[in-house]
Amino acid sequence: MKKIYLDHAATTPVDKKVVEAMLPYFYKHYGNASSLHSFGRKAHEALEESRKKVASLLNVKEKEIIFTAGGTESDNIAIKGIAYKNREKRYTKGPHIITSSIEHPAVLETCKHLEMQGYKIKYLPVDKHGIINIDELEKTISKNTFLITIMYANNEIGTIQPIKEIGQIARENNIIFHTDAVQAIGKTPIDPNKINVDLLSISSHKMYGPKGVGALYIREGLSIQPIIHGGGHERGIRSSTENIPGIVGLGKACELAKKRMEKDTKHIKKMRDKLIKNILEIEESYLNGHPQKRLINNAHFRFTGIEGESLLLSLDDKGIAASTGSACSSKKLQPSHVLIAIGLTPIEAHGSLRLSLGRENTQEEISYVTDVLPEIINRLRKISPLWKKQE
Amino acid sequence: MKKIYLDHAATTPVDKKVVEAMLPYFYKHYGNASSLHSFGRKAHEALEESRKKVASLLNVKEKEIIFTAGGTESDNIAIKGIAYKNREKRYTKGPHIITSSIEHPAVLETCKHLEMQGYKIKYLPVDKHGIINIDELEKTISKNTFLITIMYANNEIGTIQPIKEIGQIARENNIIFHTDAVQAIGKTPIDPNKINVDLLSISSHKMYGPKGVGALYIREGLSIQPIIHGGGHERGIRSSTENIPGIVGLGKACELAKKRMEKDTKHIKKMRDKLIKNILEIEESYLNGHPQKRLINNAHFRFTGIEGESLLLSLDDKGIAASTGSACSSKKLQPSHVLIAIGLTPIEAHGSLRLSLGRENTQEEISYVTDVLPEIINRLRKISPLWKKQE
Amino acid sequence: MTGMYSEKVMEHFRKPKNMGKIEDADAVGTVGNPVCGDLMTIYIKIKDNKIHDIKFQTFGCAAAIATSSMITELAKGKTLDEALKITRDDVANELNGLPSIKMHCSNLAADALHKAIKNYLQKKEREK
Amino acid sequence: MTGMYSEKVMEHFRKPKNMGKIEDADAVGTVGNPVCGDLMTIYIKIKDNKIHDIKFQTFGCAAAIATSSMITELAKGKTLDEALKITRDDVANELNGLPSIKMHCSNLAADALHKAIKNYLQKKEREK
Ligand SMILES: Cc1ncc(COP(=O)(O)O)c(C=O)c1O
Ligand SMILES: Cc1ncc(COP(=O)(O)O)c(C=O)c1O
Repeated sequence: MKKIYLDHAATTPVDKKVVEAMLPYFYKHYGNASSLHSFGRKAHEALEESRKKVASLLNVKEKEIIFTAGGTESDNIAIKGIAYKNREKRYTKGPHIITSSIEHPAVLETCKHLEMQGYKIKYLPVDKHGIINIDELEKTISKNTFLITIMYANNEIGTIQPIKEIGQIARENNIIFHTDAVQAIGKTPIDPNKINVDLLSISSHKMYGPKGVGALYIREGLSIQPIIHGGGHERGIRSSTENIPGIVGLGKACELAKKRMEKDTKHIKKMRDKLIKNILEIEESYLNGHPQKRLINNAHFRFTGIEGESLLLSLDDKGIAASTGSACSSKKLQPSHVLIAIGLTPIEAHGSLRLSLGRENTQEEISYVTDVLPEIINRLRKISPLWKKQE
Repeated sequence: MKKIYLDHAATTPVDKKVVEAMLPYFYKHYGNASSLHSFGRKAHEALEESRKKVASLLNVKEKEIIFTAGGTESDNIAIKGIAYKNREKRYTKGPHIITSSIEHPAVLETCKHLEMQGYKIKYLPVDKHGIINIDELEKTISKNTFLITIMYANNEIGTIQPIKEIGQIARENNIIFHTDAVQAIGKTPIDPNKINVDLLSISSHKMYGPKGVGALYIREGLSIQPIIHGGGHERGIRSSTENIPGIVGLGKACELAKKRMEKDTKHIKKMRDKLIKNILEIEESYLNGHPQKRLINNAHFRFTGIEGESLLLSLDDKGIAASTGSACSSKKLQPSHVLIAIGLTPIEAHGSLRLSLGRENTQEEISYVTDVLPEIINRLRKISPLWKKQE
Repeated sequence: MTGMYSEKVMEHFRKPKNMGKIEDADAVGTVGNPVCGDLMTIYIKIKDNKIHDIKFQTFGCAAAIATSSMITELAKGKTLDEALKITRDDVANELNGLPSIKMHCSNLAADALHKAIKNYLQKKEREK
Repeated sequence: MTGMYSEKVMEHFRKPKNMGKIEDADAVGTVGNPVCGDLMTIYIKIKDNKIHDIKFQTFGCAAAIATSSMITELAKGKTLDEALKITRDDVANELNGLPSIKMHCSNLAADALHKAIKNYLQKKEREK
């Protein structure tokens, strides 16, 4: 059976060009980038070449990029790194950090951890589309607020926040602004200088690069306390022998993202819009998230009377890979905190489906999905005690 | 020019079989291991299959292995994870943690960081061969000592510590025992249960696996506080989308290590012993580290009147990749803390050369090195103001 | 929890037995927890103190649907006493096991059956 | 700092100029820091107030050897006044730059030369 992958928000396949770029660094140029000999120099060159590529995608300086082991680590370094620098502020009135209630666990759990250490955190609510209220953000700021961390785009429902306005407010109030751009990067042009962002998290495996690598943009002059200590790599912010093949992969993925962004966007958006149009023709189906301000590849639905896991496994039986929300959340059996935050009941939240598209999807695949989905929904509704219309 | 790689302590090439095992997880089974669909299940299976392989090399239970982003992170998680669990002990008389003065920076810098937070740390001195004094360890223990962290084998001079005795003492005193086995793993059979080790760090790229992956053995029942927060992966101890290709690579590397250990040891030790014998014929050359209790692949020398970097670059000009100690240290321009700890003067420490062998080295390569080295040393001694014999 | 469903679970999930409603049921048992996303209704018809017919409706994950299907198979034809003795573990075992994380939330079918039977017995009691 | 040496540095490191000792030197200048691992001795012979001959001995990294070699090239034939004006930066520039981390520790050649010249001038002073 042909497989159709529609879970690019969870992770993407690695682009062939990316793997090709990585391979020599396993076999041939396998040196440690800190070593003086030719193997080490080759590795070091690749490291700096990749840094250039990541910096170029963001239009920032090379020295403003450090490499990490993924989006989660980037988020942790950014938030804890700034929080620990402002340790003494804990004894003042808060909030010290302002975030949103729909952040990825990498941000939310980090904030909760800081809360236990005495930092006061404000979790801004969002409206029914998942957008924070800018006025409320402004009102929430206290003179002790030193960090705002709000994601660029949500990993479940795809909603894009008014990052530029948030950046403006942060700047006016002299507050450091971090954004988790893991889902947005490569899908829309992002320039931290234009949107007043001081720290920005990237993860390679969401943009056709390898898993286990990420990057953090840190505005020049901003000082950060490391959370991993050791040999002093990456300007002392992230010690450990540099993962050269992974970093080369991320660099290549950034290069491709920059080159292909326009073309990919057109292709993916067209498929996505068709998907949404056709699926919303199903009875009692709804789109979650913002109708316009959403990632180009995100389609997120909810179907009355349907439970997500059953829907996923039924789609899987037809060769279609999808998600009910963040893949991580599936371990917890809890309805998604994002869907609850936009006002869905737990039952509604459980009835949700995320289809996230990628550059190698085709129109034929999309047609197949919209052909197959109604039958599945019908079947599950027949078993469901919550589908009143059946008689 | 043919290149001869003798810097396996810095990092190893990735075994072809390892890369082959990884490749399908870039292109084909690229799912997120947390996802419910077939792509996710494939990834999850690979994750658990790899865990089995790592556990098998150590002869421990699968659930006692968690995957990390490398040796540095494993060390940080182990030490901070236990320290933060014993936070309140900081207010008691120390030492709270006992380590050695020749640890890798991943351990040393972590300990220094904890010191700033109020933990009292004892850095045990070592003898001229780099071995800690067991009696002194016993005397140093206080009733508030909760952690001993002493490396299995040193990354510069290759000296192997009396780990079993240390483990015995730790057990008798009810102290948790962590060992950084990054350099030892794969080179000698290690079974944490036989040596009373509670936590053990591994790094993939020192054992023919890919960079940017590691593992931490955590004895069943031992509770650890995470340092990276997020989606709750790896039993909540190390959140972030699992680096499946990397983890598959580490798993394969462990499988190969287990299978090849006997053969590799024989082959490498033979070359290493020849190397030592021939090089020590050079006038005023000395072996650093313990004559017997050393890693099978480590040869570490010191030549009167010679400075290490010049020696390295001269060897590099002949196609030979070597090191003056930990590659990391080369950034600091400081003489190696390990060589100072074994009693060398800074000038002596600067005159050191580490040759670390690997499974793909050949007898011919070793002969070439011992042919070429004396000329280089002669040349550098001619320039040197510290080589009195020249007239 | 991914990939941990037995083939038996997937079989019952894909082709559940006795699914639907019994319009003139003698008793109905509903259990569930909307937060976990599992809701289950069992309909029974009793004849000669035996479960003569049984059907279910379930909103929930594959495990919930499979346990519902399985309980109807296990209970059909059994006396009420026998049916009351069917445990959650029996259901899980018949399905060749369930992921441990699902044992608590999604293995509700035995409860729903017991509830239906108790409802039936109470009704009978009242009718006496 | 790896791979950051210019070709010029490597050239002077591989084939240093004026290396060795002058047995009957008019003056000698030694500088260095054993902790950093750099020690440098400059030998000079003076004729008509000019540097007639100059040699060096260096224990140190490639940068230290290259700067030593370069300074001998720069100083040879210069008057003492001219030679005293040669700076560390001049040496680094002539080598097409040095890694910034090496500017402090290994770029000692100018200091050694100045020291040798000062030693020479002091000796002359005393001889008056
Ligand atoms: C918005 C967002 N932030 C952070 C992460 C974490 O990235 P990683 O899995 O690379 O740690 C993810 C994906 O898992 C994400 O979607
Ligand atoms: C003994 C020892 N511990 C820890 C490490 C750190 O491992 P990694 O580079 O994978 O972070 C190394 C190597 O760099 C090492 O040799």
